[in-house]
Amino acid sequence: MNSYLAYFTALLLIIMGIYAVIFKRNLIKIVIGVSLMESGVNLFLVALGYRQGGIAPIYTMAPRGHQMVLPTPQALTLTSIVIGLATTALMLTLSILLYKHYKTLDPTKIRGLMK
Amino acid sequence: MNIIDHAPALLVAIPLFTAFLYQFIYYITHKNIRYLATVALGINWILGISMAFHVFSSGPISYVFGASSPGLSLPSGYHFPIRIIFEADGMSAFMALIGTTVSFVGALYSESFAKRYSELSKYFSLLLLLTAGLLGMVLTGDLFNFFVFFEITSLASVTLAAYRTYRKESVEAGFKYMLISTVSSLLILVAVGILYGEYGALNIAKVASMIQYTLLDKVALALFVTSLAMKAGSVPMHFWTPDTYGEAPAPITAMLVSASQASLYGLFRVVFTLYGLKISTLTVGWIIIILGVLSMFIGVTMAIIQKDIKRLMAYHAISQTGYMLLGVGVGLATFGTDAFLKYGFTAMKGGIYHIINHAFYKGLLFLTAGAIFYRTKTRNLNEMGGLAHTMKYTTIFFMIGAAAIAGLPPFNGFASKLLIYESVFKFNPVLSIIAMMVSILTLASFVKVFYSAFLGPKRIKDGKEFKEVPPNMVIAMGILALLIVIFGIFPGFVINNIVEPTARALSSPLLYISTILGKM
Amino acid sequence: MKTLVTGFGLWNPLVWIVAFIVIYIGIKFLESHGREDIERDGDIVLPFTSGNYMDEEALRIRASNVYWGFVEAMKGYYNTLTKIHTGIMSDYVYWYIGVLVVIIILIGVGK
Amino acid sequence: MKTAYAVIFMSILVVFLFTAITTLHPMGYPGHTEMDDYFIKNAQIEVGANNVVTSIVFDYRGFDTLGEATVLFTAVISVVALLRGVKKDEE
Amino acid sequence: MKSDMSTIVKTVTDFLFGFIIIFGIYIIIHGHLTPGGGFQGGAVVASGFALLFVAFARTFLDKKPQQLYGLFESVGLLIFISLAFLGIYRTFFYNFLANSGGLFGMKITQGINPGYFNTAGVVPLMNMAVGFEVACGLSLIVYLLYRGVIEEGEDGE
Amino acid sequence: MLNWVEFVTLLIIVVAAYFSIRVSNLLFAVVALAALSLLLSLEFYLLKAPDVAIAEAGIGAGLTTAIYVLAIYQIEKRDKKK
Repeated sequence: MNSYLAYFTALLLIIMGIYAVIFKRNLIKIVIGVSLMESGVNLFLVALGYRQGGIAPIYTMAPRGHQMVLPTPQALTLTSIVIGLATTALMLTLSILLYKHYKTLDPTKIRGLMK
Repeated sequence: MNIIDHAPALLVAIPLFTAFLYQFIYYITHKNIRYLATVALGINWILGISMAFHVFSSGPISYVFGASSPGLSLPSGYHFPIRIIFEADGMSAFMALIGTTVSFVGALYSESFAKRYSELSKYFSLLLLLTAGLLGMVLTGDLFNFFVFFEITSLASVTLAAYRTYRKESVEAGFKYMLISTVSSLLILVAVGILYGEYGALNIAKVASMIQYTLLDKVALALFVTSLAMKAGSVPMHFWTPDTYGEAPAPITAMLVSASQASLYGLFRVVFTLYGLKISTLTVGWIIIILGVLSMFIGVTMAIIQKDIKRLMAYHAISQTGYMLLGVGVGLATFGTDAFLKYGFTAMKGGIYHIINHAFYKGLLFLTAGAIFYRTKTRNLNEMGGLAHTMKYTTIFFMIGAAAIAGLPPFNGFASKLLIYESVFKFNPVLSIIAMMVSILTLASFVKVFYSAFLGPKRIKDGKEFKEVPPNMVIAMGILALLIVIFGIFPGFVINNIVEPTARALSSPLLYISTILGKM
Repeated sequence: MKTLVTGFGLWNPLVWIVAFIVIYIGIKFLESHGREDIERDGDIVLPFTSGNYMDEEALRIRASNVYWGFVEAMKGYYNTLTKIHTGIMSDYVYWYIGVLVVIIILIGVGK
Repeated sequence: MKTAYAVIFMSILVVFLFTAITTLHPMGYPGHTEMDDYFIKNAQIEVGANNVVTSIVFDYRGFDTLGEATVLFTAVISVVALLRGVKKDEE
Repeated sequence: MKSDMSTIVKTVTDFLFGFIIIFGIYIIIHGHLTPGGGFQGGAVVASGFALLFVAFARTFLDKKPQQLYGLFESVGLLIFISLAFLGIYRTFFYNFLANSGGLFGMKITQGINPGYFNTAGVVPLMNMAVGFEVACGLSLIVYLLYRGVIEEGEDGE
Repeated sequence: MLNWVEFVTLLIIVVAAYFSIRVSNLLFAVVALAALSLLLSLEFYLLKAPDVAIAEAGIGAGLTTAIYVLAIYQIEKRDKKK
């Protein structure tokens, strides 16, 4: 059971993020939900690459006689972290602009397109 | 160095390089920067056409980034690809053909249309990034790379949709699109992670050759199908489509149609190639068919009651996406049986032919809507009228586009719809009848647009008549109109030389796999 | 200008265009044999508005009213449909997750 | 009503995802590692970098990194474009 | 928040800023030997700049550093994509400097070693280009969010 | 074998996530998110991914928090002006 703990945590974070996106009535909270989902996905990816008893995949001054953990998920996670920052920045900018126009952060009141 | 060998990489690298160059040049000069995008995308267009015909005539090509030669997909002595590989088979080349054409037209049109926006260099940079994103999505042969380009496309299109920040509706549409596309892209990343965890590979061909269709694979498939169908704008996940299409500037909307189709491509690639060897075709085929029928019907009925011209067209985009899903879904549902050879393959050809037709005529229609907006400053159909008196070219182009989308002969929409009707009728007559009914309703709603925007007495606003739009906008619309007419008059030629290789490539996953992994 | 063979029938745009031209000429031919004393742009085409003068703008049917009858007939359908289109961004994600769950069940439970 | 449906949806999602994930290899014992073993074995010789992750990020999967940098670039010019002062006569 | 912080904050920031920048640059240029690289180092440098904005708000808001950041960001990216383009005589992203014996081209054997700086071909160069881009880009985002929306009628760029 | 450090880290991550959703004060929620990022960075380090740990600490805990705080500050500034 313990060996699946990190997977479960990651999925739990994703589900909590989805919960926040659907039920929270505040744009910033929705963005926080998206951030939670990103954290969950990152944790999931890194957990995929872990190898029991492995060392970090860096040869500089590495201890001898150990296996290394898988490096590919780490590279993917790096990419995904930076992408997460980019999306967060863009969403926050858009919510600032929405607040400027609508004077509210409540998504149920931001319905200008429906007339 | 053969330029065709490098075409898959260059198709993405040229727009990216130009996008970065825009920000650099912006700090040196402000003059004439509008034309750079058109030139770069024109080169891209030529490259796209030549690559497509090369692929159609002599089979798929792959491009390995960072290897010592472009075709060297496997390191010596190993049986798995390790680098990022672009693979242009018939389907990818076909989508690249669409993407390059529409992006060139969009850039040409933007030269005049976007002239009034401030920070013009940002606009053109984003346009180029959107192009690079959608071309990357269709060319890539790597799952994670697909996700990265998916994000580039989302971010660029969000900003372009929200570009007119002084309109509150624009910003709202941008945020909504951003939210749903971020959530869906994260779930795609989960699916990619699941596949990586199971098979230790990211290359589509490699994963396809190993796939088992376990419970975990099924979950990943569901995540892929839902996310990509959502991005393609299928009902009931279509709510963002009218918002975003309606609020984006017209040339961007024309490109967003292609971006949606790139997601549609992703959906087809996942079900046909990635899972193609093991999938339960009937279940997934029927899921796609049901999504398609819902999209067709609800899209068109919602379109009839709209009074905003671009929202109306956006609902039609949803409804036309349904035709593609229906055609290819029937192909998938019969995949691997005798029925596939009898009518399933024809249905797939119809669906694929409809993709290129839709990209062109819906692009043209959005551009004419933009031309109307450019002069009248309104998108409300109730406030328009009498434009046929002065905007003659726009009227003609609109008529061509409307006739094509409604499936009137001899335009291209008729040819693809004919293929879909007749083959789907063999599969299930009810579906075919619904498709025909939708076509009639489409015609009805475009008659409404034509009547209320172009007919009627001449209108005068602020003491001026509405003049024809500037020449490069007319040329941009003219290119698409010409393509529509050609595709309509020579359907046999197009089917044999473009659509058939594409459908064949899509329906043969083994060819895709063996291009990377060699003969197994 | 090849013929498009669908596997069930065929369609040739050339034949269609020729047929179109022939029919067009036929109609023009019939038309030329009709009466010539009817004025096309005279008062005869204006609708009767109880003798009141109304300007041409006011007589025009607005875009929202073009398919009034159709929309009225399908009122129940459209009421449900517009109720679904709330325009709230959380609902977009809600529908997305709903469809995701349905598809997971369909694919996961099926073989 | 909507809340009830959403809760049902999410619980089904939770059930499916959690049952599915238990069929994945346990954490720490990955199944197929051919690609990663190739990187660990050959990255130093082919690229020359001691840090295997960096050699993947910039060499083997360099194109992803270009895409990543492009996403960041897109975000930056998006923020610049969205927060710009808009002239009233732009319409 | 157009007021500046107190003198203590300013002095501490002055002191810290140098350390943060040097630490960031170290992470960037040793990316191919130790944990880190362009993205991580760029983020560290950008957080140094973020600190600077908070402490010296007025100076920065008056000077409008936006142009400079935008220019440098595009320069970083152009260098990155050009390095990728230079390998196109083989393929896009071909590592043309690795194991060539010249700049960053030292050959190493497989195994554990103390880390030689002159290795890895274009990887350190790309690290620097990306570090440059990320630092400027993130600083620009922070600066713009600090400044906020320019109102209509206010003086734009 | 139960690894207690990891278990506690993951537990606090979930608790931080719960707080970042439940707390009504936006600044507290952002602080909870920053704490989550820091612990996530620790977890990455425990999973032998120092590259990702540095990135998460710098970007996730540092800059993302700064951006959130600045965005909330912008919104509150507009609130006051109104």
